[in-house]
Amino acid sequence: MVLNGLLKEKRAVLVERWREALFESYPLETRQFFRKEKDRFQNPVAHRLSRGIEGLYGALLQETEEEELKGYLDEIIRVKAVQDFSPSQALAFIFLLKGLIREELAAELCDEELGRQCLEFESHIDGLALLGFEVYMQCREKLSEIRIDEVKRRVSGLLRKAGLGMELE
Amino acid sequence: MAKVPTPKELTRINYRPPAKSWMDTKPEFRPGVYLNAPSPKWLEMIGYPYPRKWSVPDEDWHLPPDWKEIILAGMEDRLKRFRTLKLFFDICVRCGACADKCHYFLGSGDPKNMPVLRAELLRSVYRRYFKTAGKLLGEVAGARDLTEDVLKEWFFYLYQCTECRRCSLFCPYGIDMAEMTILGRELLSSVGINIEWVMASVASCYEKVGHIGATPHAYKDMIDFFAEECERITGILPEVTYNRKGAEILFIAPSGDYFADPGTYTYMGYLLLFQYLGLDYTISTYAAEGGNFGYFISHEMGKRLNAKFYEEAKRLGVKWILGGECGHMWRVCNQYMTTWHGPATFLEVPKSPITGTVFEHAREHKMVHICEFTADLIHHGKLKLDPQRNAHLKLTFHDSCNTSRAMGIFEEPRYIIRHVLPEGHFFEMPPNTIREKTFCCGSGSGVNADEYLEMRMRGGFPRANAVRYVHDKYGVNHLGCICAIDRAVLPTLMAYWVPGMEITGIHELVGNALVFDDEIERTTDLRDRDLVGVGKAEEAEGEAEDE
Amino acid sequence: MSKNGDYKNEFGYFAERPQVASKLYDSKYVLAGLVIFLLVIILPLVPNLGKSVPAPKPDLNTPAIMKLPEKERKCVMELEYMRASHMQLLNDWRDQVVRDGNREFTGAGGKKYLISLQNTCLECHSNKTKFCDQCHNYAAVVPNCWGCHLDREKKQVARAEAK
Amino acid sequence: MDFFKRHFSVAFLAVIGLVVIAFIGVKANLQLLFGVVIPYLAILIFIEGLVYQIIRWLRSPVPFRIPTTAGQQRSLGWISRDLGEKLDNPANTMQTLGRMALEILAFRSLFRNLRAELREMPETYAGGKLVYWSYKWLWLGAIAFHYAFLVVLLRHLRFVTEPAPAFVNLLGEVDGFIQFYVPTVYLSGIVLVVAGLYLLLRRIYTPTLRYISLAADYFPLLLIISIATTGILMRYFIKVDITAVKELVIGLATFKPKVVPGIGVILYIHLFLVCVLFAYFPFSKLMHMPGVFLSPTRNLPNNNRAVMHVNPWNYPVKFHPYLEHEAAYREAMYEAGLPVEILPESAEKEE
Repeated sequence: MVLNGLLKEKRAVLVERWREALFESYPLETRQFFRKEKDRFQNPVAHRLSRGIEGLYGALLQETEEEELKGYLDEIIRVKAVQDFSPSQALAFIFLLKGLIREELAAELCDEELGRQCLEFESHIDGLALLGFEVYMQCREKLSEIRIDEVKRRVSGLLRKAGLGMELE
Repeated sequence: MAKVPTPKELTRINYRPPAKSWMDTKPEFRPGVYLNAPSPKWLEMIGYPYPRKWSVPDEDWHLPPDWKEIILAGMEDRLKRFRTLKLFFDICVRCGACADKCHYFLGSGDPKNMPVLRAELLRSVYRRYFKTAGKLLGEVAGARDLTEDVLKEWFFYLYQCTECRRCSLFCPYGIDMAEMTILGRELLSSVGINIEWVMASVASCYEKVGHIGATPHAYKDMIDFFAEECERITGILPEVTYNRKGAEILFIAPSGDYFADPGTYTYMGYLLLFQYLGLDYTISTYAAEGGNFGYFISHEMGKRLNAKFYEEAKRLGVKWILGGECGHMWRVCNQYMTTWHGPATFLEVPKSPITGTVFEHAREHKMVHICEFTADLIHHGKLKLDPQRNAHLKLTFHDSCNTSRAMGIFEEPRYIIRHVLPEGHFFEMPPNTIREKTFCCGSGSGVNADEYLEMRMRGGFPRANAVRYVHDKYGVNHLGCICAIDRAVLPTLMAYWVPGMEITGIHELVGNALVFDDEIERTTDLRDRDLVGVGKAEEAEGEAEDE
Repeated sequence: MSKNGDYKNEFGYFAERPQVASKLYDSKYVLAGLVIFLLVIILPLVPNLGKSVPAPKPDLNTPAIMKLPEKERKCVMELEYMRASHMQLLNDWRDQVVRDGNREFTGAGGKKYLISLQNTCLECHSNKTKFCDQCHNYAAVVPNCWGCHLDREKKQVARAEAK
Repeated sequence: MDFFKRHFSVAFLAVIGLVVIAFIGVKANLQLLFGVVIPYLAILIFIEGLVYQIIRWLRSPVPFRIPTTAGQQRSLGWISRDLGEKLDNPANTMQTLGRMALEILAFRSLFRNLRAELREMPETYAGGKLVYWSYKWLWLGAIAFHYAFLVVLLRHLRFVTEPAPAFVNLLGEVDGFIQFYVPTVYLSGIVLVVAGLYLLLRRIYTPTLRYISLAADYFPLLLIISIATTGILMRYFIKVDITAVKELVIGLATFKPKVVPGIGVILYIHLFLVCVLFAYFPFSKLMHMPGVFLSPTRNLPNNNRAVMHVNPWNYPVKFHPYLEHEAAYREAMYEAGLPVEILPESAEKEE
């Protein structure tokens, strides 16, 4: 588990760079605001994205339940799912971690054993991306679902009156 | 090798290229982020100009040939009529204090959602046609021509402003984006550009009963049904009268409270309270809509809808008017109504028939907010309340933008909450997200259409984020509010961002807590949910039987 | 006010809607404010309005200067330099004496002077009020020289004691 | 050239151009133009422009009372409002005046900024703590800039008055209390330059601000910084004959203008930039100075329900009258037991 140790060591740098890479998808004006504003209430998007990135990185380094991973993915993808991002754009950030690790650990990865471990770790990232698709879909489905719910709720009084309310719920 | 974009390229896709200036970027109308164009019939119903079939994503919006002259003449006219517009156009120093105060900017990250820039979209045209420097120097003076693209941009961004006035609070000159948004939307209306969701509501409200466009008898049926529901749960059947002449008080609530959950439960709360007091009140099928979507598109349309209040009060011969829990209704009532139609000499200064309190602060307006009314009752000890019936709630309170920044009603609802909830069940959200600094629900000012869902989720995110904080930290499970639009849209917002949060009006809680002398033993709240203690007891009984 | 008017609607700009009266709204308060503002601007000018306020002429008729032959009546530096920068010179002098112990100054004409406010400057310009103070007052300048340096009479006393 | 560069360079070159014009003008012996004609012209434009713009504003009424409320309203007597709430949600004229004073003298609204930060505190139960702190850099920069400007302006009264009023001398003493250098360094000048630079740099380096800033935002800042810089240069480094300067200026102030020979060119550059600032004032965003007094969201009390606000162009509107409403539904309303003004035909038949 040498790679794991290295990744833990480089945690601060890699998390920071990964977050930066994620922020890259926003306009320049916004990016600066995301970086500068530390208030979690005045800057909810950046707060949520950072939380997700940190959680994901930590989770990747250890045995983590699928649900927990999805939770961290959700922090990021739920935001992106309602902003102007296509699915590929919304999920691309996951793959960026591969490149960042290769860059950060370029020297160490010449070692054959480490290289092999790295490939293994990268397939973990691929797995994470697959989970990401599920989360993205869940968010989009949630949107359709709440859209329908909202329309229903608009006349729910009437439905309730007609004795249909319970069935619909 | 196959030509596929790399992840890096994908994240770097500049969905709004920042390298260009704001003058050169155009909005992209994707489903989910624009509001539908109205069908012509609504415009015809209220006599609005240029009713026609058109569609937002189309290149051609079928504008009238002289649209530019109309807009500019309209702008000139409004500059003459509103000092606010002139002043707000002239004195902005672009200090940026407002930039990060807009919930749409915070949630979407679109720089044009900074209020200063949203205003600049209008201001740049003002400079080009009404200021010498702009006429002579053009772009360098921050001026630009009025083109169809500019018009489309106005449409896109003026409907991404919910007129919540949070920016105005932080502006050193009090520049009010809401004012400019309304006037901008008026200009758009003058060439027939408005939205289905608002125009349908306005036209329906104009000729029928409320935004939903019900008939008077359907409206009566609905409220009678609430009364029956009250009886089923509490054993008390509230007596409701409609259009009754000679009643002391006319009660007007927003339509959200009588058609859409969870507002309906708030309405049941109103009915129970009035029954408890034996209040001499009536409900009108004519002035049946407290909300006012007209105000969202023009000052005049706001007045046309609002006119029904005093007209009906006069016809019925009531003494004063009581208003329900609603946000923009109270903005209109507080800041516009007396100016539009007043003074209402045919009414009397409101006086609570129960406590004798004279509402001096409403002496010209003759209309009282139900939270003021109820808080006064509680203060005088006129209500017997059992807070334990709300023990299944852990509540946080969302101040609605309109009642916060255009009225200042903060203490009344909190006072009621403290008396209808058991101690320790009320939690405030962080201070920079409540009271005058409250975040908008993201769907105010008539943009709560379902086709606009994605955009609304962005706009409501800052609010949801603060709710999530108290949800995670204290296990808060209910979000209280005194606004019908809040009650309509916050359930949706919460379902996406903070699953597990329910939305409730304050008078629903009052209805739960009110103890009638002759009521049946209550086992559920107004929503048919088991009360704390009751459900468990039943379970225990059930288990005993099983044994 | 809300009766059914016989008009089209707000978008019929040109005829139906009453025109906004051409008057100044809230003019009472705002114009009063404006007048106060203009008065505040003008107020400081009022006392001297229309008067000519000539700059004072420094008096050079001290006994020490009068004693000198006409062509030797020159200051340590050029007149123009002294007018604009005498405070700079005095500052430099102070630094030289206090920090380097240097008491010698070579003037514009190559002539050597003792660096001393009291013994060199005030030797000639013994009339402080008519030389220094006059202009300082005119320009509302309060130099901090006099906090330490004494004026003429006291200086003579000090000298007498030293002897 | 992108938007920012275009707008910044226009402003920058304009200021440089002004300096060059003054320099060349004095070298060409146009002292009369730069020392007398232009200052008079500038003041004339300033006053006329100011009056014109304010009258232009006054021509439009304030149709509605729309104060932004930032505190508890005045409602029930027993709901207490502290002084802060009275000032943030004024209910009468006195409170409104208080609010305006606070806004104008202390920049109340800018001061409102508050931020919360989650500090990592692993030792605590929650692993972090929410810390509130004020984010008031903009407020500090703005208030330093404006007050420094005011002090500098007042100090300059010594050039137009003879004798200078006592408070000007006092102000100079306070301003120079550190008693450093000869002539004593005035703090206000330094604060003005530093605060001005801060305001300029944040405009350039904050991407959001750079995105929204126009030439009209850079120009006044650059102009004021240049004015302060030439002033400081003149006071401490490139000296001019101060007596002569006063003679020139007071000549202007007493309407007995005359060209005083022997004043360095730096004074004319300084004076010309000031003149441009004054002449530019009424046609620019600098009008926020009088504008802040007129802002309807700040200068009106929130008492619309108690005191009628009249809109001079409040015209009658077309609304849907009750009888039309009833006519559309009369039968159904009657059947549903709703009271009606006029009985439907079916009801009459029954009788």
